[in-house]
Amino acid sequence: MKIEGKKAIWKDYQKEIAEDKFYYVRSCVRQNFFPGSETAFLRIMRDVLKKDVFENPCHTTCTGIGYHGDIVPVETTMTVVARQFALMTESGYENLLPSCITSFGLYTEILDTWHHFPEVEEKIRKQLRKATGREFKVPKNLAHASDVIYKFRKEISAKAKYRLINKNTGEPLKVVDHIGCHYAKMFPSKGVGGAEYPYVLAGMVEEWGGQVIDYPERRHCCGFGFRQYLIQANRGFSIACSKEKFESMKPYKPDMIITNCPGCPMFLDRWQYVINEMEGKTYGADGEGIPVFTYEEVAGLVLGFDPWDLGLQMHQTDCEPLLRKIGIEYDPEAKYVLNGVNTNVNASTYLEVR
Amino acid sequence: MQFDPFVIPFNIGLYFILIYAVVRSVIWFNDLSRPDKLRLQRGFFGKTFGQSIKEIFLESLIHRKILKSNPRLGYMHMSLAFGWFLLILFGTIEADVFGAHHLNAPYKSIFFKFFNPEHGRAGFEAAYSFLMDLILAFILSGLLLAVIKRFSSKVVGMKKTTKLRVLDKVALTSLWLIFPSRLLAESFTSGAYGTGSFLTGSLGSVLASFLPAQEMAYPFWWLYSLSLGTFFILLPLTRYMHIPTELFLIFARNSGIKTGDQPGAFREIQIYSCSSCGICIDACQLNFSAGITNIQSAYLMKGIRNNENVSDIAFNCLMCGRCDQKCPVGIELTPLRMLSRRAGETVESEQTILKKYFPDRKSVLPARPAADPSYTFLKQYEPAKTDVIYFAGCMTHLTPAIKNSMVAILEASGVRYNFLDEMGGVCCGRPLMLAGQDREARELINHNSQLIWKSGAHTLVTSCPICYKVFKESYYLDVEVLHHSQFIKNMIEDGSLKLNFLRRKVTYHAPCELGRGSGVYDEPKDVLRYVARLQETGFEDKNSLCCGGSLGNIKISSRQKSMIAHDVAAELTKDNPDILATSCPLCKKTLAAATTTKVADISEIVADAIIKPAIKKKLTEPAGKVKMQADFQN
Amino acid sequence: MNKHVVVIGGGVAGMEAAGQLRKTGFEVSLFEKEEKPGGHLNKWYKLFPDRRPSSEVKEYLDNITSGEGIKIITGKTIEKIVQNKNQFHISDKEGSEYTADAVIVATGFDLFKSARKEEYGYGIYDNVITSADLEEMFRKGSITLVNGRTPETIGIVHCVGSRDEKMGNLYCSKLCCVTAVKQAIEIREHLPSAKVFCFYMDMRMGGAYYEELYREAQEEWGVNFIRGKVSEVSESINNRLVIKSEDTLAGKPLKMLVDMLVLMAGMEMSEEGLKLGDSSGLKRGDNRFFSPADHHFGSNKSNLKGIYYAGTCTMPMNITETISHARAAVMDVIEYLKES
Amino acid sequence: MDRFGFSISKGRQIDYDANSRHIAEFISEREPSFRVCIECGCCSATCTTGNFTSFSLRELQILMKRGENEKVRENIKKCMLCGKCTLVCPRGVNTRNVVTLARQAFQKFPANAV
Repeated sequence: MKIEGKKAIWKDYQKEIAEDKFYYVRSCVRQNFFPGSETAFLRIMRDVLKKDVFENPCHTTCTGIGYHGDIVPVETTMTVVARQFALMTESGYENLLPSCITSFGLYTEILDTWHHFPEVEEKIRKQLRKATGREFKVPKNLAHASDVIYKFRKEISAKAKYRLINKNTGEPLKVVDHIGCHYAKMFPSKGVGGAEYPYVLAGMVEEWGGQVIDYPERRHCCGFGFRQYLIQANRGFSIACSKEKFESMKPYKPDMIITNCPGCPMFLDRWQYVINEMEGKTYGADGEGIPVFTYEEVAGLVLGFDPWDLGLQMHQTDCEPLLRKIGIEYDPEAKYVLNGVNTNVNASTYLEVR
Repeated sequence: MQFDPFVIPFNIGLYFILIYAVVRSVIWFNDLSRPDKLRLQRGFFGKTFGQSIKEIFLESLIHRKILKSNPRLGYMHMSLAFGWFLLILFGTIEADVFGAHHLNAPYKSIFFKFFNPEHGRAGFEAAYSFLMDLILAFILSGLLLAVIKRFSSKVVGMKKTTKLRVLDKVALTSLWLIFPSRLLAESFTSGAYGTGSFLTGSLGSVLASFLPAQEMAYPFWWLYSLSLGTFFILLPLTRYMHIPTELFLIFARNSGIKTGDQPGAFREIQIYSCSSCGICIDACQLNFSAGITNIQSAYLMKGIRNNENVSDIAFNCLMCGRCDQKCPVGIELTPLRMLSRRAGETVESEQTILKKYFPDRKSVLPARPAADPSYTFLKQYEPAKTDVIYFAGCMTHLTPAIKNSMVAILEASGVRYNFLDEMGGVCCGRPLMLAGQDREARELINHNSQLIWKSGAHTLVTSCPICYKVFKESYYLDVEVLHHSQFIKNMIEDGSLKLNFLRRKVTYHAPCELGRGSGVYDEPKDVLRYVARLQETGFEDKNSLCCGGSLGNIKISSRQKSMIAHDVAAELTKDNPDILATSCPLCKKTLAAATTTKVADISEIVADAIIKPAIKKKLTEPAGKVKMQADFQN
Repeated sequence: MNKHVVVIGGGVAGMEAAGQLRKTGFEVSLFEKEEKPGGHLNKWYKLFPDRRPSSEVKEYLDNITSGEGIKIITGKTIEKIVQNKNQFHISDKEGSEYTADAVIVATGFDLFKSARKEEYGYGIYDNVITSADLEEMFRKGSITLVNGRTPETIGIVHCVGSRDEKMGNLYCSKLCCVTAVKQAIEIREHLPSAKVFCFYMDMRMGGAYYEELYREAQEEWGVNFIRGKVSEVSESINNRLVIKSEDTLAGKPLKMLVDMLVLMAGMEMSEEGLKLGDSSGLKRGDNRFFSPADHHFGSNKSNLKGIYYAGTCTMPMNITETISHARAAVMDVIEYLKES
Repeated sequence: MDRFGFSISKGRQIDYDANSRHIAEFISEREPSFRVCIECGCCSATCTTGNFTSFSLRELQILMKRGENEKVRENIKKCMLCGKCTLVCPRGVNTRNVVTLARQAFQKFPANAV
């Protein structure tokens, strides 16, 4: 592997990311999957980086799941998205910052469609006007939340309390970066580093002391795939995808996985447990699972946020061995304590993949 | 002098081979199926006995068939076989007449000169000696040819000669030594006693002039006896086993025993009857057109005798049957090859000496393992009731001209017919049989048979000789099976089909499966003579060639097939015919690719010759414009 | 005085044109951007379909272009042609000017830059090389991996940068298929135990004896052909290449490990040709090659009278076609100079 | 599995390195013309068996070459050996021998042997 070659490609795929004044739109599913992540993102942006991030409570789904699940027609989707743009315009913001990769991909796709087919945009404007009476301006800048963290990775690094380094050996942690399919596979030029060798997460990992590993099935989908997971009969395909990735990364003995998509951490995390139940297989070193994180969680960890504030207790694949590896101080007893009450009823026995 | 130790090797050999021949014959007889046993008994004690004796005399001794096809090779075989026979016959008479006793032990006549050295000085005795010398000279002349043949086969007019094994070489050497050592032994004895005729006497006196003849004679008598003994003892392990076996074969064949489709004693008898004369090699088109020189029937027979894995040899054959026609011993070579194909891959194994003398009869051809049915996907249906079924065959579907011609002929003949495989049918099963897969073939045969039964037809016409052969031989049908050439001939003869005479020169290529395979030679030629000028090619009937495209061979490459086809096409178009006619879709396709002369199936030529009934003109013919439109549509 | 013709580009087309022009008695100047003429021929080891050494063709071209009447000017990149009545003023990168009565443009082709097909990882994965790199190995006489070992399994990808809408090249480069087959055979000659797999979209064996070579590769050299373009390459933990393609004829996706992957880079309009054409007003087609005045009977004529094309600056061609095309250009020049 | 209502799907991907090509090698050694197939499909188009089933010699040949033998094992017996494919093959592949050898090979190497 020649790193110079990758660097040459990364140089070709740089995108413009706004500096400040972000209009943040949340993901539908992330708040259920890993509710700590978006909170952590806002905390980092507002408290650590001192950025203006605005949220509009009228924001709804972008219909991405319905659109990719072949349920919502494209014109409907465009009109819903046009309403999101209108909300941003009304709020006085121009830099759209979606939390969700699918939303990001969908916005990019719609903006590109309108760019090539202005008559479609006109039609959608008309429809939106008819339905809601709203007007909108197209965003001046569209960046995914991970793009912004990537942009400020050095600032985060400067304020970091921990680094992605094995405390005992001093070696950098081996990190698998997994990029959501809708991030750059549809529009490679809109992703940091392009589609083949994305740099958005790799850049963070490198900056924060870790070592990214490049394994054969790096490009493979996590298996969420909307129709694959949402229909129970298809779930075998979903889990097979994740398994393919785990089999491929296993020889590299990864310490952790970092992701930037709502679905990926969910499935890479939960399917490890299911595969273990079905086949008794684990993929981490020492027979443990490989902990899976969102980039916000990783950023929060290196900044020294409390793991339980980040919501790491919501992970099915146990994170605590990794926390110990990095040397993060945390209170194991406080894992399931919320407002002084232990909420852990009867779960932990099988929630860990060991 | 009544006895000398040197006769012991001869005696051992002689009695061994006699006992062995009896034992082996008994085994063979026992192994014959019950009907075959009865046949042989009837044949042996019945009126075919004389015929068998005649054939033994003509073929085993005189070698008439070889003489006919290759006089020099025939002379070689005749001199050795017939000469030796005469030597024994006249030797026995000599011992009986001139010896001390009548009815002597065999060695007395074989070594007569040793025991009666003074014999032959004058008169009748001298004349008899002259006769014996003449016979010996006759044999030695053949022997000389045989020795030369080993080193240069062209002398006896053969292109190829079979290769030998070690045991064959030892046996051959001992055979070669027999007559020269007799010559020398007799010559020395004659030299010492001043007897002997023009050969032994003259040679004897020359030798005696500078050698101690008395002392020299004895070792050569030993050599003579040893050669004979060795030859007799090794005989069952070598190709010379054909000498005694052929006698058995002639009786068995004349009794009506056939190879059949199961391995048995008759198969073994035939295999041991092959003398490796090599005539099949010369007849084989794979040899002279495609340069394949190691798969001919002589090699197959030898491979089986030596217990080798012969599957590659067995499958590399066009199954054209030319060698069957030429084999001087009359071995059913193609049916024997089919038996080897049915066996699939045989296992090569080392044999003990005992096994070599008495081969394991049961494990020679293991049955193919049983398997589930292969063609369960075939569904029966109800074909339309009809009088005549036309079954074009798979290959005919690749030569639509034949198919269309046959439809035209059937229409013109006015018979009620059903084109059974118009939309593509099930294979007849013959190709599977040719690949040794009879069980699978039977599935297809059953399927097709049911359809034919259900149609209620009384006649089945096919365009493909491959189909024709299997319909004839392996289907149990209550219908008359006709190749289309036969059908056309019938239709012409009963006046159903009216044909023009086409002024074309035509040569005819007889397809193997139809001609040699099924014996249909005349009908296609009769039909051709009816519509065109048929020229002879020099490769008529049994001597016809194979086009090279045969389904019988699954081993040769398309290049080799085309080499054969080009040679054949060149031979058959030598006299520049207008059309090279054949009566097989496969032959047509193969030959058409190998020549610029038009190649056509008989059906095509006949279809061209059909006299179309005059179209009655309608009185109210439409006006010109409408007519033009009609023409345009045509 | 003799008429003076300038030939731009000292590859096969340029050298052949120059040689033929000299024969007819013109003064010829041949400009070559590299230090020596020969173009791509210098980089190739053996030629398809008969695997004759490329040096033999080079030798022929050197012979016809040496001696009186031809001036070979190397190391000069011509940037602009300006017509002034019957005179052409030609200027190079450094600003030097030359004049001519007629011009033959033979700027040739560039090999497609394989790094642009990012998914193949050329320049990233150690043992992903191009057809040109492989020729270099043939010249050196050893096919080795970066770590010095000998490859056992070698994949060859056809159509890299050709027939590829994403790369902006809709055309077929025509020679890559036969080059792949030739190189597959040469690999097997060098490494008799190596296994070679060609991943193709279509086998376009249109030239004389190309199809025969393809058959030879299958029959005698046991080269495996898989119909399906490689879509993804990654490196395995032990430094082998994991390639993914669909075996479209088996109707299944296929994954395979190879030690080396050879990319059959296609042909593109040369960068120098692009610059020269745009600055001189020479028309180009959608495929970016020079667009001849007529595809059937004017394949050497440009849109400017007195400027003619020879060789692969108009479309992908093999050497035989290039030489014929160059000779035809000379015919056009003769006719033009006779008229003027 | 009941607990989840689904199981992990098996991939359709040909894992070339994991597959064994012993059947194809057996055929190729004995019938070299097996190698020159260009998958034109003439054999399948004219096939007598193909008229009744989805049997495709073209497909079976390539599956053997990739080591995907199980489908071939089930299907190769459906061939009637009629020889039309041999006649139409533009590359001169001796298809009848390919089928015969394949049947032989499948008999020789049972399903579980590698």
